[in-house]
Amino acid sequence: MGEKNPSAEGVSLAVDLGGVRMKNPVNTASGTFAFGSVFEGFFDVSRLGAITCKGCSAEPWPGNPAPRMCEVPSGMMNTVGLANPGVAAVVEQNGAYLAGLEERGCRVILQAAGHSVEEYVAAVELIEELAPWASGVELNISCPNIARGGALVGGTPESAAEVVRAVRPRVRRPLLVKMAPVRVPEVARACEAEGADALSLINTINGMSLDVRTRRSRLSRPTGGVSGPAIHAIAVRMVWEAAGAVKIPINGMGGIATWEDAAEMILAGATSVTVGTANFYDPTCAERIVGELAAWAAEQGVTDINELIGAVEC
Amino acid sequence: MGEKNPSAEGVSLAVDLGGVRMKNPVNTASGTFAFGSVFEGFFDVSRLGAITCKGCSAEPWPGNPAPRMCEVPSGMMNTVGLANPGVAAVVEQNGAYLAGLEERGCRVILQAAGHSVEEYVAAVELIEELAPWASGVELNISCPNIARGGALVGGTPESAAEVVRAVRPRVRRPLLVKMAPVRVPEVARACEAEGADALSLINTINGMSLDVRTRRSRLSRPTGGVSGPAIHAIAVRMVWEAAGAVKIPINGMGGIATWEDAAEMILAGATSVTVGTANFYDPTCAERIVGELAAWAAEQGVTDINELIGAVEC
Amino acid sequence: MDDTKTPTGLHEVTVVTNEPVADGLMRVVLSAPDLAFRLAPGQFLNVYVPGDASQILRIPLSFSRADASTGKIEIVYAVVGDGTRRLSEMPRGSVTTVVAPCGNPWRTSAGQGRSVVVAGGVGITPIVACAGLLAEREIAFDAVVGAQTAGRLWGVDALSGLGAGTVAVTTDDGSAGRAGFTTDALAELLAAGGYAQVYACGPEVMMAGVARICREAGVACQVSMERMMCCGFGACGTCNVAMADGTYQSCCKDGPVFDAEEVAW
Amino acid sequence: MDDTKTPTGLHEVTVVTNEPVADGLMRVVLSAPDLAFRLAPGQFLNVYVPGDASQILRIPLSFSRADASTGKIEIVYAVVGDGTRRLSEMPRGSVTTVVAPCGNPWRTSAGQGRSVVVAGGVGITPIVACAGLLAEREIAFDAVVGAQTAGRLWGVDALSGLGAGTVAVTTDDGSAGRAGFTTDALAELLAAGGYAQVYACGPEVMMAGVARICREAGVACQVSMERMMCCGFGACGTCNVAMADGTYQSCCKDGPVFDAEEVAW
Ligand SMILES: Cc1cc2nc3c(=O)[nH]c(=O)nc-3n(C[C@H](O)[C@H](O)[C@H](O)COP(=O)(O)OP(=O)(O)OC[C@H]3O[C@@H](n4cnc5c(N)ncnc54)[C@H](O)[C@@H]3O)c2cc1C
Ligand SMILES: Cc1cc2nc3c(=O)[nH]c(=O)nc-3n(C[C@H](O)[C@H](O)[C@H](O)COP(=O)(O)OP(=O)(O)OC[C@H]3O[C@@H](n4cnc5c(N)ncnc54)[C@H](O)[C@@H]3O)c2cc1C
Ligand SMILES: Cc1cc2nc3c(=O)[nH]c(=O)nc-3n(C[C@H](O)[C@H](O)[C@H](O)COP(=O)(O)O)c2cc1C
Ligand SMILES: Cc1cc2nc3c(=O)[nH]c(=O)nc-3n(C[C@H](O)[C@H](O)[C@H](O)COP(=O)(O)O)c2cc1C
Ligand code: FES
Ligand code: FES
Repeated sequence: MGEKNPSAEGVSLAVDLGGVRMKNPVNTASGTFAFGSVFEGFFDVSRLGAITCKGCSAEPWPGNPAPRMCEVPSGMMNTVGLANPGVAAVVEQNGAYLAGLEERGCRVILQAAGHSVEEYVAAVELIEELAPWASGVELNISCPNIARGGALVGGTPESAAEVVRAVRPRVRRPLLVKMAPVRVPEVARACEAEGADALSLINTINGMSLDVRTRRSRLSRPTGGVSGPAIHAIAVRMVWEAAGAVKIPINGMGGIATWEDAAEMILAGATSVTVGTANFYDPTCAERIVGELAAWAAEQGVTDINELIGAVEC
Repeated sequence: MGEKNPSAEGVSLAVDLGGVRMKNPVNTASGTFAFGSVFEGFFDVSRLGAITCKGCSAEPWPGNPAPRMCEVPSGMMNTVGLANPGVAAVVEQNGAYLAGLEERGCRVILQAAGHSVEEYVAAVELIEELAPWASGVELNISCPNIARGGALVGGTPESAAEVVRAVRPRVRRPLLVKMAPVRVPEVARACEAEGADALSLINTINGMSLDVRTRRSRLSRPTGGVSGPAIHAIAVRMVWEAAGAVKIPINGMGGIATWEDAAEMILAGATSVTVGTANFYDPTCAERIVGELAAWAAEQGVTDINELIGAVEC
Repeated sequence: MDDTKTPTGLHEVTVVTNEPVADGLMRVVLSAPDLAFRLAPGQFLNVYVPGDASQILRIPLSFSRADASTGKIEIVYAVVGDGTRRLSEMPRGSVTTVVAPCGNPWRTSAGQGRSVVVAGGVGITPIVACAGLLAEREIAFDAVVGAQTAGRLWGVDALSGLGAGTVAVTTDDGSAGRAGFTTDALAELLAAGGYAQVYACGPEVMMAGVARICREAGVACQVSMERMMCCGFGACGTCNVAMADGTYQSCCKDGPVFDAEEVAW
Repeated sequence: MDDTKTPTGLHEVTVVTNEPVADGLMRVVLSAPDLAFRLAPGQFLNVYVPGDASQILRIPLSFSRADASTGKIEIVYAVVGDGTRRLSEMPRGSVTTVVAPCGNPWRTSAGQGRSVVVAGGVGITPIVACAGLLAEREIAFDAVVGAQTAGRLWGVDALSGLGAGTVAVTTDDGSAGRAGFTTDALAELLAAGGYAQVYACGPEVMMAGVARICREAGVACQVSMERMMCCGFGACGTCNVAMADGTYQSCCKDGPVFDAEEVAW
């Protein structure tokens, strides 16, 4: 127990995620929080520092057939396939709620997805035009590049740099880049060099789960993305590597389900901590973590949570 | 239930792992089975197709201080640091038992570790000289290269190729390469091109676990290797990628604890299936899986387990 | 957001009874005074089963009865895997949480004509709820209940008790009722004529058959669909159902009750 | 392989009783007729606690008694985390497996002079086993038992019952015995002279103190060490203890009992 500041109320929780000014470090992960409103029955969503919306593209994408999910030990796998109705429909259906959420003090980050540099550009241009109220834009570079035979856009420093370079001048707000969990330090440096304001990581780790009786994938695709507590230790390591490789802030995620998980991410170097899969099974946990992080900071004897970012001693 | 061959007894389980002729596909993972003898109190070790011994180096290595392990959800992390008494002491202490195990029909694979190309060469030369009875040599390229600032020897196709190229001419027996879980298809192809007879994967995935009260790593090093069920789906995917990238056989491992886990690996393309962390908590599972795989093969209606290798339908 | 519905929230529930009702079938009664009155027949709950942290997700389960006056919710469920096995071991007094209400209820309309409810296997659970709704709205109905074998059959008494006209029973092996499928029995009923609506829940292949029979007979049909689910309230996008118009809808938010005509079977 | 020892194997055990003996301390008695007679005081078991597949590893636990004639094994353990909490909830009749015997026993020699056993906290478990061994070999001994506070104290009666001469009790807060540490009490005992051997188990900092006091007093000392462990039988290499000669030894295979002189404190 820290002596200096025994009361959680006295701790300043505000963080600056590359220009996205969050009143506390707790964010939600793209694709795990829809567009926020479905969580209002669980808690006052405006209590969060930010929410990140489901990735959306210029045109609607149907996504993959069912089954889109299966369970793995301490985690799950999904192959939603970035299903979304397109930026225009997203804004039409959710714009009023999301603009209101910004007014209620919770930052809204919209995520752009694409299968090619052109599609990313088209998506961010639509977001810039239709959603001026959003505080930040996140570029999901874990999408397959169709022109390159499905290789991950964010799979190499070169391909990551290419898309960030094309998108950066079109986004007048803070630009976050959501990285795939591969070649982390190299890709992180490439994104920083092209002007990313912050890095979000990790996205799901590609996995495969087979039904040994039917000899088929448990999903409608051969592979899917693993998320949840199973990947947490890997995610903390990647956040730590990224934080060591770049100067821009890190939006840390991967298997965060408790305040300890979130605190680990902060110690490893994350400026914001983002709840993903846990929203599905413990839908009130993101809000709970806000208060628990304050208590932890007080216990650690700091008055500002920023003092704990990257404060691992090793 | 397959009709063709309802009896597990009729199924041929023998597999050829790049020249290591195993009577059944079940192997044990380096560093999780010591040198075999400590498992004789649990079951007749010669029932296994092969065992892979703890990695050893030309000179003794003390390894890392305690604590060397911690638990993570559905898995564990270790930072043993390749502690070993050196090839000569390993052979002196275990040679008689291991040569006897070969005679009892279980293939013995010795593993060589190093921090530089020279150290790998020295280790395999000692193994060639002192342990002629072993059926195969596995090269663990997941070690840090001290000369390259600790970058993984197997972290890039180029550095992996370099060490395999240097070692290959010195090993007159089947040479397996134990890959790190990074850039799998590229590194796999590089190892194959340099003459590896088989690929073993995956090694542990680097992770980080912090005590948020002390702000320190739970291990004596900042990071450690995650193993166990938590990484299984990721491992199956990597085995599937490797099997698609090369023609040489794959020794598949990562979170195998049940026959279903092993069967998944076989369907994904593994010729042999290797039990690691599960040996610690379920020390009889490797032997149990031998019989259970035979029953599965019979149920699948095949008479030879080789028909199921890579037989995933997707 | 559809503001007319109770938003999905987190509710504490207590196990009142949890006992077998047939081979591999259990009935759990939960006490949930702040929830029971919010549930409409056809909706479902996403139930947390504590104990094994390696299974992170909740278990989606329909209910057969939700009694606003007693605050009790009855769920009949099949023990098929580890999660439902652990649920079956929760003793009286165990406390857990459910995410609810999830999804949309069965849709009946005032003055609706005679209906048929069709249940296959554990599809019986929301079908009993549907029968309760029909009874409450004084809509006459008959029932078809199918199971693999007599020992796994449950719900005939419940449906009779709710006022079903006839309850036709089918089993795959003929060990109870007639040997055959629910679809055979339904086809015969509809052939007699006079039905306005069919409600069905069971294996997808059964519901596809029911949908076809209803289309051919010109009778409206609603089905309650299942999908592998993470959240149950529209957050994850994993529960997609392919629609006849080529789009996907979400089983948990747009369903689980769909008009059979709209589904791509 | 040391062929004189029973090799470590897998044994089925059944819970006979499992009950609190002090604040946060439980005693479980296991029935294991094929194992109890193979255990020597100072060895340990690696216990599987079923239920939560997210915790994959077994829990290493010493025993306080192993009775060959009844086939019973007694373990006193502290509830410190999820694994031990789940162990504390295993009712009479639960069946599980243990990996055992693990490690090496306390070493006594025939005709050995008067000894002292020193237990800190839950270190009492192997110390009671040690006292049993001394009693059996008719070696006279005194005891020092320490706990944080009176409510967490256990083992005084057990040690007296085994024939301890004096049992000095210390608690951190003075709520039982004298306020202070076991090391203080031990130093006083040894100052009186006449002791041949000390056996200690407790927090590492306590054992380091015991080792220092013994060295200064010129009395032989054995300690039972703890490490985070995966396997308990030499398969994983994670349980290393730093030795005074600069090498590492394995806590599970070479220990857990070490000569205090050989450990790098
Ligand atoms: C809206 C909805 C309502 C449901 N209502 C009921 C009900 O009232 N009574 C009842 O017994 N069951 C119901 N189910 C199915 C129930 O959710 C699954 O049986 C349960 O999740 C299985 O969990 P498990 O851990 O025991 O099995 P697992 O080990 O997870 O799986 C065992 C088997 O069940 C199948 N299964 C798993 N999850 C689902 C799922 N979500 N939908 C369909 N099949 C699944 C698996 O494919 C597998 O074959 C419903 C499902 C949905 C989506
Ligand atoms: C050879 C040996 C003999 C032991 N004998 C006993 C005994 O007789 N009675 C008893 O109560 N305990 C004994 N322990 C300690 C016991 O193993 C741990 O308390 C137990 O594993 C904690 O499990 P958990 O899941 O409840 O706690 P966790 O949630 O895993 O951890 C809770 C706390 O316990 C500590 N801990 C976890 N594992 C160990 C470990 N292996 N050694 C030391 N500390 C650990 C952790 O660092 C943490 O602070 C022994 C340990 C060893 C190595
Ligand atoms: C069902 C599902 C859908 C997801 N959709 C997206 C997405 O649209 N865009 C994206 O960048 N990440 C997506 N993710 C990844 C998460 O945002 C997050 O990076 C990942 O799940 C790791 O965090 P977690 O372990 O806390 O879930 C999705 C994850 C899940 C489980
Ligand atoms: C304690 C421990 C020590 C290990 N030592 C080695 C080693 O010396 N050489 C090696 O190639 N892999 C080593 N590994 C990795 C395993 O061989 C295996 O590749 C990995 O653990 C994944 O399989 P699993 O999930 O079944 O354990 C070690 C793993 C563990 C847990
Ligand atoms: S289950 Fe999550 S959206 Fe339907
Ligand atoms: S615990 Fe595995 S070697 Fe000691």
